[in-house]
Amino acid sequence: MPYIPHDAEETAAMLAAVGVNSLDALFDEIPSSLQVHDMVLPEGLSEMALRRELEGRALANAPLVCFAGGGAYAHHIPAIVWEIAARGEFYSAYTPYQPEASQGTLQVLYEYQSFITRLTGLEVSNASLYDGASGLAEACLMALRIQGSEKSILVPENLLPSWRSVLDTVLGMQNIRLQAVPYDPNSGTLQIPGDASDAAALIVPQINAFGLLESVDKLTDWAHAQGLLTIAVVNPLALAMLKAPGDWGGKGADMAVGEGQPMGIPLTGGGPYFGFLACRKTHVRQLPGRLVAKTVDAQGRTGYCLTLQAREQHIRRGKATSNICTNQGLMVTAATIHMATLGSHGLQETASCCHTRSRQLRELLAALPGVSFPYAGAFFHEWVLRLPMSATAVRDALLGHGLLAGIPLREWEMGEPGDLLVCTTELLEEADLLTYRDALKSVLEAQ
Amino acid sequence: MPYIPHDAEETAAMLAAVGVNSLDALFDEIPSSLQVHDMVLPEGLSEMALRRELEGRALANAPLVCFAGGGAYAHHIPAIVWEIAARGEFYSAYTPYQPEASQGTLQVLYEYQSFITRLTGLEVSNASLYDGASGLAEACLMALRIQGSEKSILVPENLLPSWRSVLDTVLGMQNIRLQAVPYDPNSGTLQIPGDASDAAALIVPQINAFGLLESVDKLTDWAHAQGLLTIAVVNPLALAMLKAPGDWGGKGADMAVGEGQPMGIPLTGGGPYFGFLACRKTHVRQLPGRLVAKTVDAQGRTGYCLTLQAREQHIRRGKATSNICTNQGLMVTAATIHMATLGSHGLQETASCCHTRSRQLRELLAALPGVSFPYAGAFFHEWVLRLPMSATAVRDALLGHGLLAGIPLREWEMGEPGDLLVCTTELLEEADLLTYRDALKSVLEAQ
Amino acid sequence: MNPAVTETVNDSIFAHDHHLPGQKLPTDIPEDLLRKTPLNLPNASELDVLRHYTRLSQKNFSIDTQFYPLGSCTMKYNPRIAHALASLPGFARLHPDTPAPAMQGLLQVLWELQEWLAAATGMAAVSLTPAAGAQGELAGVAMIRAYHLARGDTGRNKMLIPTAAHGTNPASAQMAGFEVIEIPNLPDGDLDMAALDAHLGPDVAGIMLTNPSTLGVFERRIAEIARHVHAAGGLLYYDGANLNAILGRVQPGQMGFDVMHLNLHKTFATPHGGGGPGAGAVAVQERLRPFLPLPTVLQEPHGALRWMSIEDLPQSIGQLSAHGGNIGVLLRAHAYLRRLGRSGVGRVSAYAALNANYLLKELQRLGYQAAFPERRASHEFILSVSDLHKATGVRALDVAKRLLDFGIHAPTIYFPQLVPECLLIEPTETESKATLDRFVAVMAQIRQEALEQPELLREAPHHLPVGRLDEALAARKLDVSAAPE
Amino acid sequence: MNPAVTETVNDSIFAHDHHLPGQKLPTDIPEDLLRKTPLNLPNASELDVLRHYTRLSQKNFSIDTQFYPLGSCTMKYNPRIAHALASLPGFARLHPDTPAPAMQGLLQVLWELQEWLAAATGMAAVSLTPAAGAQGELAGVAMIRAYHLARGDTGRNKMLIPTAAHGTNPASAQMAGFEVIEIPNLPDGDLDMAALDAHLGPDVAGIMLTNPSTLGVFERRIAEIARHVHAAGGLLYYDGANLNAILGRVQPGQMGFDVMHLNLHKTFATPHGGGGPGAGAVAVQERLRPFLPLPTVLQEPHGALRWMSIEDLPQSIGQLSAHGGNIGVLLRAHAYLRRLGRSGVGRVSAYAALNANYLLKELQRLGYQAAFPERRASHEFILSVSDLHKATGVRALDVAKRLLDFGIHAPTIYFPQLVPECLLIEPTETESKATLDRFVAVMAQIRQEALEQPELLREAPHHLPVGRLDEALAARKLDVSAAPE
Repeated sequence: MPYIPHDAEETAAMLAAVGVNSLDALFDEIPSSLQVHDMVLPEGLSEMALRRELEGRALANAPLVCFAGGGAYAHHIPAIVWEIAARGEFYSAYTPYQPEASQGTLQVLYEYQSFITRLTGLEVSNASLYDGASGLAEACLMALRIQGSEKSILVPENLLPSWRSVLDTVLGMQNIRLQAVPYDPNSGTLQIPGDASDAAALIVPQINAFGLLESVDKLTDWAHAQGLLTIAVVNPLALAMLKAPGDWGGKGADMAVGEGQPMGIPLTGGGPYFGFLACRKTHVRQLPGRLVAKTVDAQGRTGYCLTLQAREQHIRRGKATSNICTNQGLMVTAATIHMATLGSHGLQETASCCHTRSRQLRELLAALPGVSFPYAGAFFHEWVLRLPMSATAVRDALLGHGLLAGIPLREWEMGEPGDLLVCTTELLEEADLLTYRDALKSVLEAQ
Repeated sequence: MPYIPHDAEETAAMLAAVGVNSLDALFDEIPSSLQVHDMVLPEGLSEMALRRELEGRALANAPLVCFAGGGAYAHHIPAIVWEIAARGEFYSAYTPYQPEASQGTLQVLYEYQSFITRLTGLEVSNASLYDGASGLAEACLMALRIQGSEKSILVPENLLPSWRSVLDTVLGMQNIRLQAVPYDPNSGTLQIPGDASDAAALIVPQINAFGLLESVDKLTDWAHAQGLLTIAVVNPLALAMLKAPGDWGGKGADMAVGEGQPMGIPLTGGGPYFGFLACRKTHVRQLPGRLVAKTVDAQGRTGYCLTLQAREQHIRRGKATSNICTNQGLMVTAATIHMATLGSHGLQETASCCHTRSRQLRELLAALPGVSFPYAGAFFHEWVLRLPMSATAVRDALLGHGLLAGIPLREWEMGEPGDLLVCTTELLEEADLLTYRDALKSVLEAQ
Repeated sequence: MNPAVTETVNDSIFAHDHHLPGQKLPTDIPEDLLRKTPLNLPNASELDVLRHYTRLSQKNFSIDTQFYPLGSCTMKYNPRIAHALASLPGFARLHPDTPAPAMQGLLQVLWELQEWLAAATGMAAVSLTPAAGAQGELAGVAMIRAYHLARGDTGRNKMLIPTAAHGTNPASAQMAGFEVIEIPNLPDGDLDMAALDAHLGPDVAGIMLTNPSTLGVFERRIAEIARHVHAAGGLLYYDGANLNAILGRVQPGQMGFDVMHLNLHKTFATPHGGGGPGAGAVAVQERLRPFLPLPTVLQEPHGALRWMSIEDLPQSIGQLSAHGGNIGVLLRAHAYLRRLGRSGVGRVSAYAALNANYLLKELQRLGYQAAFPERRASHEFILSVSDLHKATGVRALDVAKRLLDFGIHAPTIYFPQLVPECLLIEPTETESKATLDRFVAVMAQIRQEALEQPELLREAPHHLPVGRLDEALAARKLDVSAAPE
Repeated sequence: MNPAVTETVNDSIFAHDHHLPGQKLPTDIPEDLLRKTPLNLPNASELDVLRHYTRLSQKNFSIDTQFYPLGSCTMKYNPRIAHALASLPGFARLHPDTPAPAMQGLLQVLWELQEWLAAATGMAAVSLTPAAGAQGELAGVAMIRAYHLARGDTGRNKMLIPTAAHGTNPASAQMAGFEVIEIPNLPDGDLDMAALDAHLGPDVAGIMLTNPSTLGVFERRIAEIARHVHAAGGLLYYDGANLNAILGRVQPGQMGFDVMHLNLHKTFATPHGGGGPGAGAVAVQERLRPFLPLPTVLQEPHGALRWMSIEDLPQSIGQLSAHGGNIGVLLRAHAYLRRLGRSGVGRVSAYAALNANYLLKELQRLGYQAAFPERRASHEFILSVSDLHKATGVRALDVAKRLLDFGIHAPTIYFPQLVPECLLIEPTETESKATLDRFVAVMAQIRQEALEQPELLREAPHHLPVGRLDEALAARKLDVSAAPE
């Protein structure tokens, strides 16, 4: 019996100790009318057969050199990261409700919080949310609690559309209004919003959905002048190069939220990733999710424990700052090890390489006839390429060359039919850029 | 600097503490004429680039469904085996010379020794040798020590030829004579040797190079009647089904040696595997290699330590039972976990499945025109197929069908040109057998 | 012994020497967008990082190293094969925006998992996207909300929830815009039907229940409850936290539930990872199918698989995260289910119940008091140590901390809140009798210690890396991140 | 806490439920060849097996968890990427009898490693097949034997070996059929040239040396030694155990050695695995190339790679194991070398020497006595605690055991035997200054403890899973396997 240790003899002895004569008898309080008759599940496989079947499924996903980004990025993950994170002691532990028996996980979370505060330039980080998009929804709810209710949120139209969808879902349940902040169609970057009445906060995406960098200082200062909070949406790897939200404008952003996936988390078709959320210390009691603090035991030894649990659902129930319970602990463990392994220097070098590659590829493609770049502004590692034919058709054709060429913006209902969002990371070698150029050239010529 | 933690500042501080002003100065006792000028090595790669390069090399080895055996066998290895064996605490520990700090490794080795004694039916097992073949050479030297010098060894001609080569190398250095024991060309199994004068021991391979089972009782009894020791050469997985060497004949074999690879060790092109060697307790002081014993500390707590180290080179130097020092510790750790995971039932079921598959394939192939089976005797999971054309040509043609069809006996300078040694294990599903049959049929028909 | 890595900064070398190839262009990003504050993360060697986190790991209790009978959390064995398979490059390197034809292998896995979960729960349709149980609850109650609104039934703004429910239930209902009404339990553990009936009405959207309840007993009148709620126009939500108790034996769909979530990280053996990631798939009856959260996987008539979009499901409550959910967790749950198969699934609840009832009997034999002594335990049960507390001052907390000294994780304590000084114990089906017997022996010793030297318990744990931590100090002098040097 | 698995047999279930598919035929193997004695291995659950061995692992010291300055063993960091790459299915599932065209990827790796090791050692050719250092030594001295015999020089049956050499040297020479002659060292650590010259003659096959020697100092007159030995018709064997001291800086080939082995599990950072597997590649000058052990990898003129056979190398000493050697270890060494590259290789010896000399100076500052105070340390050095022993009765063994209490593995003790009460300390280049400084602080405390409370050391260790074990009892009442129940 897979994963069940009892043999017949042991089962009999235990049934006797309970005082029943069959396993079925243990369910004698359940009305027989409710017992299952048919349940269409396949029969079990041995581990060996399971491995063969799933290896076949894995091979049925085409291995592609990845030029797609859009919120999920292909990066190198040092071998030690998951080697350690997947150790049974981390992998199979529960939420650290008994701190004395969970100092490993707790210290890791404390270090994670420290690393996030240093990346974002803010004072407090929680111990993770589900992903960047749901994290942004939590940040909006937090801003509304801080500002008092009956308010709306200013949401840029160049926020990643999947993130906007999540805001619609979560904030829509509480009838919170989302006011669109339009972008300049020529530059692709945000215009200063006209009206801020009724709004609790302005979301500022640095990087936006076109891969462009925004004038974060100006936007932050405007928001503060209007009495709004600023919620920075950031890529943690880019923060090794870009200004920390805590330094935006005169007073700094109030919250920073983002998708943690670039920090050591494999792509895995879309998850599990993790959302990070950092804020000012003054707002810590409105922060959703778990928080770890350093403390001492009776002998004065340093230890770590969960803190301010009165914010959370298992204590506060319906009045909690969020319903979140299980978060993304193991992902954060990996991310912490990843950040510690690379260190400041490694993260900076990686960010710089991503940026360099992006400029190199753009230069290479600029030489192809018929292609253009609709937006001229600064970018980190992702930009829009405008093709003289359907971007979807080009993307599909390049699959045959072993390339995932990018994301057609029309799949997001944005941009022109020829717009393809192209991303480069440090994983790409110069030869890959040339392959991309040549393959694209041949597809365009075959048209 | 990969894997070196010192920065420039730290390096300078340490040089100052030593009292020199450069790293070069640390080598001032070495004549400058000996210092290297040129050394043609490539420049280093980042971990990322290294991974890409080596993944490419791994893909340059064709993935083949494996019907080859000949001393190395494709088996399923449960996921937990290497997950645990590769934990840093096992993976990066040294030989357990400080037992108090090595109880993990030591208890594993004690359990390993226990498992091997149960498989072989002998009383003592060492903690491993390099591989089966070199283990057999050590067993021969051990037999010669037990019997007194000036003796020879009786070596069957149907022993795996690579094993015979190792005996030639190792025993040849000490001018020990290897007397060939011929096999019956019709049955493929051993004839009772004619002459035993001057011999210390008879080697009995159960299974032999043709995959056939020998009459081990008769051979063992004959050897004992001649005053020889019997050295059993066995496959540990087959021992789940076949008679244990300790039960061979009236008195049992005196030593059992074998290749441990089928017990959870990946094929990896030929190694690292491990050799096991078991013997009677009376001969323990002639045993080569490490041995772990159970003992107690001052408080009476059970603990484990290396024992009888006076047999070994680090104590006994030139008079040791062998020069072996580093053995195959990690392989034995994996094998122990493998055996504990499968247990008696799992090993028996695996052995039975290997055997069944072998019979099924033989039946399928028997229906093909022109093929035959030169040997009719009992086998475990491997047998000789006689083809109407070059076995090497067939083997090469079947690579194109994704199959490693077996080992042409002519590569071993045995058998007929059409003889192919074919092995099946539990990894093969019935569909694989049909694929083999159909692919072979098409190759034979295309001839 | 292990200073935090943040305290051992070694500033001038690369831990991970990328040697990134290629020309470094001077950046063209405007100066005012570049980082100002130096990034102050440690630059330690790979060995120092490895050693630090390896040693930290050893300070954790985990299923792989300790018995972990944490009630309501279903800490069962997490098969390692599931981790190995989910980590295959063909899955791990797959970008979420890969077109469907290039990811049929993954979609096949997810499609099967949807089908199997529907079969296991007796429901019509499944969406795998919720990232955890609480997000599943949110999706579930949002579907109930959407259902009523779609029918023009706009006055249903109340959600009924038993007093003893998991905290996420009221929190999720609240987050979905509902007012929460608590329904008490009777002394025998079953729901107070009279209280339920008193609250049912045209303003009630539904009720959230788990069965077996958080009291560790099966809600025997579930069919009657379903009839009453449905008659009043409400829907029934099933909190899947306790599904391990009935897996393969009773289906929520058959009990009358309309919508539910499954905690794949409990019942389906995916790892808890020190606090996640989980996966909180939702399953619904046919009438709620139009409201399922996106994305889910659709099989086209010709067999090809693709993600469903809002065009396919225009009434969907929408998207809960940026991509498809915690795919890696779903891969693990799929592997577990595929390994178990129909008969394995049936054994889960049978042996979970056997282990729980055996343990309950053995602990009662020692003198421990069951909260519901007349009832059969489900997969877990509640003890109260009120008697010990009165006799010796020893509290449930002290018993819990003392267990840690014996290398056993503490049960859940002080939940459900209505049982004083309670321990909620869930052994799970993957523990052997030998492990349970050792737990019983330790509990016997602890009971004796409580009577003879209660201070030993009150000062426990004694043998862990730290003693009982000052949690009040932690909240008062809030130190939640290490200041950069 | 952890009874041996052999003591917790659970007899009637499958830990690993194969559910092997297909028809089970009744066996056709004759009854008298089938197993008689029941196979009595434990049948425990997968969780119980996992938990047992995971907890056992936590009882080990290892590089990944502790500083491990074990002299002569080069316990450096074993990069995890090497393990990940060697475990790729393209390597791990490769059958050794795969035809060369279907294994060019592996052969390419091995070919490059041969070339790189030749370059790093200043030798002409390499065979990777020896499974460990001792097997490399055996191959090496066998090649010396074969060389003399091939020239008809049949009287050379003696091998010269320094008294302080590693035990494997005489054992290997003996196993290859040589008589061993010991050559003493001078008080300054260098070899006694007069003694050497006295033994050189037509019966001497060669000399086995390591440089730096086992005394932790560089043999300064190595060029002179080589001249003398060669002039007498002998060959020089280099024991690569100490190669880490000179890697990238001095080549054995340039020092005059004719043949050598490399311990890839020391210098090239492959794991020790609790006692192996290692890899003991041999490298030779041109004149010994015909005698290399088989197989090695050959590059054909058109670039294809294949294994060499006895037809290619008819004078080969032969095969040492059934297949190509410890390929998985070779893959790891290749990855390490490829990662380091030319400049990384040069840094290995530089920082190994820096760490050793720094540690020596700091420990001398505390009052510890160096065995060769006038000499520069190589990558390791010897302390003698004879002074402490005289003053307090504390022995090197006691210092070693006490170090364990501080979470530091003991250095090698009582080797080389000619230095009384010695500790042989090798920090390796992968340890940080912070780690060395902590070791110094602990050694300071231990020195003080030795003077003030020597019994604390004599009874150490105090904080490990077991105290000092009764090794005499172990040998006397030999219990080397658990009896079946």
